[in-house]
Amino acid sequence: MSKSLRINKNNFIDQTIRVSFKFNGQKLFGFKGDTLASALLANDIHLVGRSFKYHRPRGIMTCGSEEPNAIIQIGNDPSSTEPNVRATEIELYEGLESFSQNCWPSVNFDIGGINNFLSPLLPAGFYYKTFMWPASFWEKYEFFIRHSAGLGKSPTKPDTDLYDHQYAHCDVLVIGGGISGILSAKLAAEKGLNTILIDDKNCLGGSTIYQEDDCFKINNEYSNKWLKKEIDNLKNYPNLLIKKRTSVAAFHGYNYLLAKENLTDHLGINERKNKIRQRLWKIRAKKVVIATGSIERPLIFNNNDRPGILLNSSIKKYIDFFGVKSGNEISLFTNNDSTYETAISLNKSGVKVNTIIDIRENSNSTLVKKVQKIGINILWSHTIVNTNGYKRIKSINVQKLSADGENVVGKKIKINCDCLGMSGGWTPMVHLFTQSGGKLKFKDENYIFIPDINKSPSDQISVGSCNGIFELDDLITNTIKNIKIFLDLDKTIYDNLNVICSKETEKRNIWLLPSDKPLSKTKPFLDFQNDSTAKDVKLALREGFKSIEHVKRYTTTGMGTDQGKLSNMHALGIIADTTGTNMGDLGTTTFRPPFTPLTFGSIVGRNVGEFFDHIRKTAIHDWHVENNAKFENVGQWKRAWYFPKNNETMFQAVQRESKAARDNAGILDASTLGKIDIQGTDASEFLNRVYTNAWSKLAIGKCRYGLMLNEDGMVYDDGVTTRLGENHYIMTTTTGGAANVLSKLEDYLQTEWPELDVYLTTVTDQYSTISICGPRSKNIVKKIIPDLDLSDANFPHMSFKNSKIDNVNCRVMRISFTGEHSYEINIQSNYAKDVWIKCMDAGKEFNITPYGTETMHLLRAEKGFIITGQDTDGTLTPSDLQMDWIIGKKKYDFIGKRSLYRSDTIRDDRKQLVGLLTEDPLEVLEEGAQLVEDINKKPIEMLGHVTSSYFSPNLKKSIALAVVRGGKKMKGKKLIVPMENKNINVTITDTVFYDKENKRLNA
Amino acid sequence: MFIINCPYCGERDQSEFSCGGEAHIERPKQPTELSDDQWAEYLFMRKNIKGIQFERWNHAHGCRKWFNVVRDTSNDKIHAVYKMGERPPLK
Amino acid sequence: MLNFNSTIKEEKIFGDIKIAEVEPIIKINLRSKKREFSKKIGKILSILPPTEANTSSGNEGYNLLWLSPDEWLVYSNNKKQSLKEQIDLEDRLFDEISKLNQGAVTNVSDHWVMINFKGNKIYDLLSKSCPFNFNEFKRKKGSVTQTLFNHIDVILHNRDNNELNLFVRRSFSEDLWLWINDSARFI
Amino acid sequence: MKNKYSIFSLIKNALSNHENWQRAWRDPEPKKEYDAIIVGGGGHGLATAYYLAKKHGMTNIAVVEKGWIGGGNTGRNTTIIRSNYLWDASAGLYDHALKIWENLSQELNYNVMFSQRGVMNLAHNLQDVRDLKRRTHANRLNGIDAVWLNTEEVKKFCPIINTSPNIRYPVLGGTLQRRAGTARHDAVAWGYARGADAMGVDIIQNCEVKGIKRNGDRVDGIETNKGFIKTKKIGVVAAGHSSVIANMAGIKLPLESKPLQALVSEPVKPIIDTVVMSNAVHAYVSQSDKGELVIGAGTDAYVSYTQRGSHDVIEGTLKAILELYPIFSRMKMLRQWGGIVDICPDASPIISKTNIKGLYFNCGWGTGGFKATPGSGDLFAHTIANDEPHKLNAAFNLNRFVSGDLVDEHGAAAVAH
Repeated sequence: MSKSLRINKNNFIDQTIRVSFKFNGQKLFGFKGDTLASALLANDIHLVGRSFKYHRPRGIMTCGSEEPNAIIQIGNDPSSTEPNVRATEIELYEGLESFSQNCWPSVNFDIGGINNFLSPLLPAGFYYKTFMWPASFWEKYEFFIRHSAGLGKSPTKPDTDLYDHQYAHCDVLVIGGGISGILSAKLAAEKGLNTILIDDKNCLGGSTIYQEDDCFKINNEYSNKWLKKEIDNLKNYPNLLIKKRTSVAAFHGYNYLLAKENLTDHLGINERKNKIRQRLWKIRAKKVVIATGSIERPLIFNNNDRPGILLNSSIKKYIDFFGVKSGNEISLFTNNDSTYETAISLNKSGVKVNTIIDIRENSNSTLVKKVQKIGINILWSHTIVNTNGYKRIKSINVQKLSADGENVVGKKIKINCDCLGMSGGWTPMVHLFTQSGGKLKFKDENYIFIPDINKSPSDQISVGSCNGIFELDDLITNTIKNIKIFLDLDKTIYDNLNVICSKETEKRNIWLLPSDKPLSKTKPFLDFQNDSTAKDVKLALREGFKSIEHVKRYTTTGMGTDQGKLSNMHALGIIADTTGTNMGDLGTTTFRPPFTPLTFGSIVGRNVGEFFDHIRKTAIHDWHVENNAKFENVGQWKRAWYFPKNNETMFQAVQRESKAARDNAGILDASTLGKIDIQGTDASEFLNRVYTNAWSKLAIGKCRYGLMLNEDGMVYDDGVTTRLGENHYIMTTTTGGAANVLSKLEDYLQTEWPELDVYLTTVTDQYSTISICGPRSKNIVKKIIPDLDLSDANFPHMSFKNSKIDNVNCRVMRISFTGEHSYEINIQSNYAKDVWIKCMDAGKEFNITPYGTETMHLLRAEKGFIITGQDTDGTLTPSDLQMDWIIGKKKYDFIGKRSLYRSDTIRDDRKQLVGLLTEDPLEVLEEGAQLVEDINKKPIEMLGHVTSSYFSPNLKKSIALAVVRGGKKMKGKKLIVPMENKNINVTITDTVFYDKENKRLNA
Repeated sequence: MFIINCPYCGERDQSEFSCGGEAHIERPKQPTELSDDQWAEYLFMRKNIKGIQFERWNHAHGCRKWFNVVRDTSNDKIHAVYKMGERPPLK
Repeated sequence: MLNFNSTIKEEKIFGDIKIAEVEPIIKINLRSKKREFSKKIGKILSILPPTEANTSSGNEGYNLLWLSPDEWLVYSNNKKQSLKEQIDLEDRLFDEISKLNQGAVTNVSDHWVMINFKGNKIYDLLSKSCPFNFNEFKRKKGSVTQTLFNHIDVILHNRDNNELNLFVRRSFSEDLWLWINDSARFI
Repeated sequence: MKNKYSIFSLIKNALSNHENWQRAWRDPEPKKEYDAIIVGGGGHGLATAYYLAKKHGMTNIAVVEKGWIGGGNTGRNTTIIRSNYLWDASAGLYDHALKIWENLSQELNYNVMFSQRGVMNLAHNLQDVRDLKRRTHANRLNGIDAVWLNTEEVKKFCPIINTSPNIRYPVLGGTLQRRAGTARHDAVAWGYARGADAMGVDIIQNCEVKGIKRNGDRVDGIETNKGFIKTKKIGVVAAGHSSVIANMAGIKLPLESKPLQALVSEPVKPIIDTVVMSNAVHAYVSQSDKGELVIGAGTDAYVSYTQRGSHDVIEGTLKAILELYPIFSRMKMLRQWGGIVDICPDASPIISKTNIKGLYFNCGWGTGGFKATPGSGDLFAHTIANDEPHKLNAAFNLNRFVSGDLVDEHGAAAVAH
């Protein structure tokens, strides 16, 4: 069994609280404060996963969000399992269950590992060159490719966790709680600015907080001790909000940032109930300070991917922060001084560092001297040419570098080790800066891209190592200097800090380290997760893919879940070296949001399930529910669709309702229609301009139907408008069109016709509309409003009356969408339900029947009335609808008029609205079915389609409306509706099927 | 999400606004006098500029007023706002 | 008498936040670009319509909220006002303004549902789904804003320190109420 | 002649450590004059050049690209391919393309990974049902495979969809085109580039057009950052930047360029094996061979050339995704990006001559151009070579905006696709 790699000393995790967890079924223990990665390492487990393409064994490589290998499935509950979690980021909790991904049957023995031996056949882009024979076989190949790709597994049941959103507006947002971020936040808070400080860890202080060495001192204290006091002091600022376990995912324009706060992922399963799992902060900051630090680079050498190979700074964090030694016999490979801090930390904790391999010729910094004094063996000008060990590194082969760094010379040395650290220098985390639109510049001496402050897109600043400043003294001085300018500060509490630190003088960078074997025989990995190597990059270049984006896409470098945080710089370096280009000229690939992957749940927040979209209800809605209505979604409205009785089907219910409305009385909740109150001295002129017909002569108290067009001449909306007074109208719109019509009318009024004295106010929700129709409707209205004279003489069709029900004002219109004698009562919504109930009571003796939208549609179809959006589709003019009568030919202009006279809109073979009757009166056509004249013609010519179709209980036959090319002139013509299994014979008719003489309006 | 400085209400989040496209395309006073080509020019043809564009926005979820915005479409920076009927700046 | 049916009919408390519908009260939308308008309003309501954006004026009886340079919302502070008194007020305004072509008066009492919010954390609750920056708003009693709350149009009126009235269209009110109830659990 | 790609060439090259692969395309300097120049090295432009060379014998031609080939919308789209369009003209155009897709890997000797895993469009309200049935009937009569599925059949075809009747907008059915599917976007650009290059077409990258030189009513050549290049025929296939080129020639187009966003999740094992689109709730999703969920979002309503859009659009899209697939709540967005799409008022493209002799435009593909790539290239090549449209693209002329004979696909394709 594996041994423990835990040492007893450290300040950051609580070794008194033991936490049990499982990895691949094995029960293990860690401590509170561990990450899964530190706990696994403490249990001497390095092998945690398999790579994407070659299924090579891979171990934990880092301690943060850049981790390419330790990608784990968490949990196995089908609703809460989570794929692709970085073991380096998830905090250990009691009962955590974790599994390796992308391996079968197990991470130790993975069948897919055969790909490693096939690797010569799988160079970059191999799949573009093969799997093409036989032609029909791609989907079969693809099946296997798909099943071997992918990493973890998606949950298979709905998530039961909750997610939340929060907007925040602040003066200063500081991203990153390392030393630069802490200094910045404190200076902002000290000035009294409303400040937010965000850090993705549960502990502030970055890497300085565990930097306890006499090479690094601030005001004569260890840097970590000094910083700890500064952090403790932050709580004294009420204007400073600190958010830990929160990571900024995206930096959008106008200083709009998204940050995800983790609230429960670190808690035991039982502690999570009824809590928000993640909260997405939507932050608007006047100023942004980016202090995201830098990440260490790997080195690119043969077989640099074995379990047991980590970044040097990660080895340091595991030992100093978590108290975990990554191995018992450790070698460190480097090109810079920071590695020597790791060596000192390991040594201090009693871990053996057998050798440091440094590609530089020498270094004289205080750090290096200290290591030399300890007596650790340093091989200058050496490189690793190979590593050995399949599931865990066992040894390394080392050789001396040639002077130009392109070859190795001399004898190969073999060094045994169970852990290898590597460091290729540091890469500033400029992701957020570039996401916000910032441009980078290349800093040659450090081989890094840093923010070009002259090309900063918003009020922001990058400080600390993300700005390319790495040494403690420079970093502090620069941060304070820049923040003073940024926040316009005079003097600060940090003006006279005394900082001591080791200074690096020697630098050497080799993007691709040579081996004793030719490149083609080696595997120097660039992108560990996606298995792309330096060879792949060179192959892509040979094949003519010269843009960095081409290379990235062809080799998939940087396309893994780590988004190339570790690999991008080396890929660029190798391209630059190979093509002889300056890296600065090459540019970088685009860093796209999010910085770290963001759950869909957190992006959506609470707007799931019942809150997916708003539900709009009428004031009478509850009555419909109580009376067994089925509802139809019309936009966001819930409209009563039909009211089934005693297990009726929809067809039966609609037939009954339709018949009842014509035989006795029907009642409909029409409250969802848009209603716009129009006032002003130019109201009539305004209506003249927006409707196709004329309005000036409409008498007060009269109603008129209007068609509204788009400027392209196509029918847009329709409805009845009533003249309430000399300068006062109420317009109705379709349910779905209400908001758009109002906004369109406002647009014309404000921008095209500002001279008109007209005011529009929406009153859709103010008034509920109860429509009562049928030959006995008059009797019912009489009972409800006894004072109202309902005689045709006083109250004819298409007129309106102000009235009162009890003491409540109401407007009654005598208008009809069914062809029946009909009234619409408009009453303040808070009284509508009661009026409806009163109507039902009053109508009982007249067999009043509530009906829904389906019956309304059927009844209007019997009369040939259109529904915009159903019988029209944005391609029909009024003339196409056989409504030439509604075009005010004498009118000088109205919206859309000019478009009606274009060469293709005046043609008479356009699609036109017609009626259809089926040969078999019982055959009901399918809405959407197509119409043809000659079924045998090839290619078949479609003349139009069925827009509305019903079985009419009043006519006892099937009726339909359709649009047909040249239909106006085709009355009596026989057409065919070709269905999948039969052809239906139909005849073109007039659009009005019922009561052509309109006798029933006054019945 | 932009911040748009509504000339009536002040700075607000973009979600409160809707965009009405290119500004200063005046509706012809006498449409019937126009040829099909001229009418199509008004109806459909757009400069669709990459760079400084004059465009119309509506504070749809605020004061409901339409106004003009000068925005660089190559980087979405808003350079000015002005009310309907006012002279465009920077032109 | 007709029964009055408002949408919410309940009062809820979440920690220190208290929310409740305030009904029935009269609400009237006013539109005008005319000079005389302000004087006429002053005469009828004894308050002048504010000309400064995002502000309100008010007295014991009524509040007048700025909605746009030519639009205001009047609402009453008096839940006890009879329907007849409400109608009288509407008629008086309509006769003086609409009929005399001084602008437009529209009754919107039932168009808007008014919800009162009280408590220290009401702005945290609103900020769960409101992109509006409340930093200024919450400091100034009487300030007014129209914005989106959970993607629904609302008018907000700062009544007092940690107290505001929210207006939402009637058809959306139940949906928003349920959403508020859900979200307030986590404040 | 280029080496043929096959498993055998792969083995052979493995033996020589992949040192001897030929360049996929040359990297030529522009000549002084070409018979035709294609402006825009995306899929459509490269396909146009390929067919000009292959079918019309025009090999003295160049493709000029201001960045790198396939770097615009070709490399930024969600790779959906289908032909189930409503109107005859659209159906003809897109099915022509689909038929070419079916043999494209073999024709180009480049695996474009056209995967006919089916595309399903869902209906969520009664008008959706009418519209989709109308489209299905029209497709069937036009010889395009499309079938109507009821809710149970939708569930059977894609079991992870939430078809509960209790959701806000229940799935009321859908239409399925089985021949539809996805392809590998980069491969399309690279395959056409390799094919065109082999026939002598010069593909000139990092070559930005700065001006169109006119000689009276005809074109004379293009000004570029690599100098003036003379030609009598210019085919502009510049997608979101079409208007920019048009302005150089002094004409206006009926286009607006808007940001269109898309995103992918982290890769997971196969979970959805088809493409599902939903207009009413504005979401569509498929899963790439790599395992990423590929999700298309909508466009913003304003003109922008920034290749980024509003976060609200992403939020709205994922909201719809979780409504239909609540199991994806813990999936993580890995990457989001934007493209610039040029949209016509009738949501149909333009493949047309202009009033300037020798100047042709292929644009206005809006949110759905990828699927048409091979057909668009073929028909545009025909139009350029013959100075008149093929019958399949005759309806997609510029004059339709004057005469009013629009090909209005809004009803059928109002959402990004």
